[in-house]
Amino acid sequence: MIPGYMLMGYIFMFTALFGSVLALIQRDLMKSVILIGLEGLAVAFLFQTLRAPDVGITQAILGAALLPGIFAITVYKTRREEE
Amino acid sequence: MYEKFFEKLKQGEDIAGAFTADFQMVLLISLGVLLFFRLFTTVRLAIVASFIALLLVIRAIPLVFRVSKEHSDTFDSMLFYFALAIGLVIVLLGGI
Amino acid sequence: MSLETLFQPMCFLTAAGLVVVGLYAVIFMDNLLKKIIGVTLISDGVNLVLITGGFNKIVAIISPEQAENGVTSVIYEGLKEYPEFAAQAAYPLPSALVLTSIVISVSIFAIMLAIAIKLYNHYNSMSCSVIFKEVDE
Amino acid sequence: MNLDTIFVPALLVAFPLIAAICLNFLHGKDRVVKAVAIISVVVVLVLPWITDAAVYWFGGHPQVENVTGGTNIVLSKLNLAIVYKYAAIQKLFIAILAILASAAVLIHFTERVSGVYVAMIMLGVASTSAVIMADDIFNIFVFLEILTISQAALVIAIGSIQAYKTAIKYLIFGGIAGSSILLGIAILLNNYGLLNVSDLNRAITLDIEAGIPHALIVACALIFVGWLFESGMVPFHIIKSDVYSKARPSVAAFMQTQTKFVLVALWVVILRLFYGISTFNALVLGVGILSMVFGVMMALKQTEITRLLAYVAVAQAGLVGVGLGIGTRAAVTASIFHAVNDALAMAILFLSVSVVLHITHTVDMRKMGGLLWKTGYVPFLCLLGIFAVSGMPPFNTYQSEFRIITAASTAGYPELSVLIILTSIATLVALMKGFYTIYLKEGQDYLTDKELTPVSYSWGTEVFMVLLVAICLAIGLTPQNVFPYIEQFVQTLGVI
Repeated sequence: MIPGYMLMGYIFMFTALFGSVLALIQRDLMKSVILIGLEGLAVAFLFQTLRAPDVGITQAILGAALLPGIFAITVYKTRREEE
Repeated sequence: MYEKFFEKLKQGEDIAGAFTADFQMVLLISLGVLLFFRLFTTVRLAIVASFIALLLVIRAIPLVFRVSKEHSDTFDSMLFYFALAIGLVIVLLGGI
Repeated sequence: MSLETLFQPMCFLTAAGLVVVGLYAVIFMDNLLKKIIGVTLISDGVNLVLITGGFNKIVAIISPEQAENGVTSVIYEGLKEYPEFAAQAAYPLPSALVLTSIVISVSIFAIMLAIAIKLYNHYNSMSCSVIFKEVDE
Repeated sequence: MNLDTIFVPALLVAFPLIAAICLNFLHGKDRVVKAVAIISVVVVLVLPWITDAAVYWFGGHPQVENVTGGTNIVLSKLNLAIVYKYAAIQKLFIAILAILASAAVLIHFTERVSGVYVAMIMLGVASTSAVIMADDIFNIFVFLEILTISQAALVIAIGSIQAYKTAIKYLIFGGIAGSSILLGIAILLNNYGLLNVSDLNRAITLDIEAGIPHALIVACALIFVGWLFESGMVPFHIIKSDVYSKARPSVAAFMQTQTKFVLVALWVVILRLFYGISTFNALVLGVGILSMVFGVMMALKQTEITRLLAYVAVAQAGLVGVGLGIGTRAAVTASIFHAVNDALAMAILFLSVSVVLHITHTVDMRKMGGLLWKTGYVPFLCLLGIFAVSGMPPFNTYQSEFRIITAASTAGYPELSVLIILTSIATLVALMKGFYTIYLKEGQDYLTDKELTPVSYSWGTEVFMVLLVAICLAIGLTPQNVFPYIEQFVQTLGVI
């Protein structure tokens, strides 16, 4: 039987891919910010399943928390709807 | 050839260096063809090919303005050339 | 081809998918922020490639005498005492590299966003066709 | 505590980084910033001459003996940590880099000097010298990214909207090109498990005997595209010349030196890794020719003086690429020599334009003119600079271009020497056009409104221009004290 964490790995792979595609299709930029955060988180978990926990933590902090934060500030300062 | 440049001048283009640039473009194409064919095929074919290239280029002489239009600063033209560069490099190195 | 052995190729595929989506966003999306997201996706995908490369024992430094008798992948001599750990250990070098690479891509991303805000204040539009229109002002 | 434990090659990178960080923090207080800036510039100038040639292993453990005297040389010696090689040619590169960095900093010293501006120049010095010395591809990648950021920041320092547009384009391309280099490194790491260039060199030579694996070709293509971006070759020459023309001219002089040295340093790394691929040299040659010709062609058509110089700088980088592409030992030595000479010669022109910009506040050549008698020695030095760039005999570029042309014809490409000669002629035409519009044309509006006594511009520019002309002449008249070092360096490559 496949070990549990590898099964989770497959789920994170799909969330990462679909998250990024959905983020780019969105017209409302705030939604795409959240989806990018989700995608960063999925990649962070993927690193964890690939036996690189330290990188997973960094990616979680930077990719899932800091980047969406900065990005949200930018969207706040500019416009929400992408024309 | 002169009147082509003259009507370009009427359009207010700055053609001060255009003659040298054009001469350079002609030389690049003819010598490039010569070098390319000389390396990969017989020398005689190379000479014939370079003459044909020379004639073609002479007919479309004010090349510079077309080339400089290509060199516009817009983002998309740069990205297109970037994508072209990656493809060309992989193919030329024999990846495919 | 059980699911377990399929895990690493699938990771490579997702990384490739991320890079392709990122490249598509940079080249074809008109909104400047979408292009910046594209660059982030590309660097995420490349980091993923680096890490999945070190996942199982594909990468190993082969000492000369092992190379003679055709050894392709090897367990480190130092790990002989812990066979089950050695069997599962990932190659440590890529994870060290990805740490710096993530930090660098975040710093580039932050600068790009700052400039994007500045450009928006001047052009009050985020679309590249407006900002980079070939205009000789 | 004897000296050679302190002045170690790594200090050449560490000190500018520390200086950059301190200057960043001192941004507010001007007097302190000026003091720290002067100190750091002086130390950066002196450092290359103090540190003696050495191979520096980070973490101090030299090559690990995998097996003593093993017949199969596969990885018998293994560099565990990052290795910096600091030989005569690296000293030459970094010394010239330091001179131009000090020029970029000291010229605008009369007006208010912002800490961040000097910090970015120090960052540029640190990253370029790291790329020149490093023997570890990931270390090179990290410092290439830092180089991209510092150059973008130097473009932003101008503050105009055009500068922001160029900076964002440059950063986006830098991000993609950097990621493509990292992808190439990832593929190499997955296949060979090594990062050190000399180890990879040995590992790949063994691997190639059994035919070239596709992974190696894709890795070479990716790193090659990254190299194209860093050195401003064909598809990226537009963005690169845009960056030069939007930055301050004295900074642009510093940047074009960085690009040429990074071009040579990266080419050495790529050659040592991928010389096995048959069409590698032909590709470098093709890219060099295209960027040389397009560079000069666009230079001839420009109406802005800074853009004209930017395209000439890109064309000379293309000429260096052609020399490297030819691949014979003589051609490679000549092109590295030309990279050194041309960095110096182009700097003179950029500095002369910085004086013109200081007076006329406009870049457009149609609105300039009549500055011949108003700016002291600058026109004369600018004329010398033009002769230097296009390779007139007494100057150093003549020595190197002459050697490239002879190397091209002896290597069996006579067409190339014809093209190179025409390029240097076209460069002269373009620069003469620039010289005429700035100095010889009749006066413009800005002259009449304020009666220009010898215009007050920072005398620093003149000092540096005289210094650069003197160096150019010195190398030009006595090339034998620079050329043999380059020949030894090319021999040690052992790959050509």
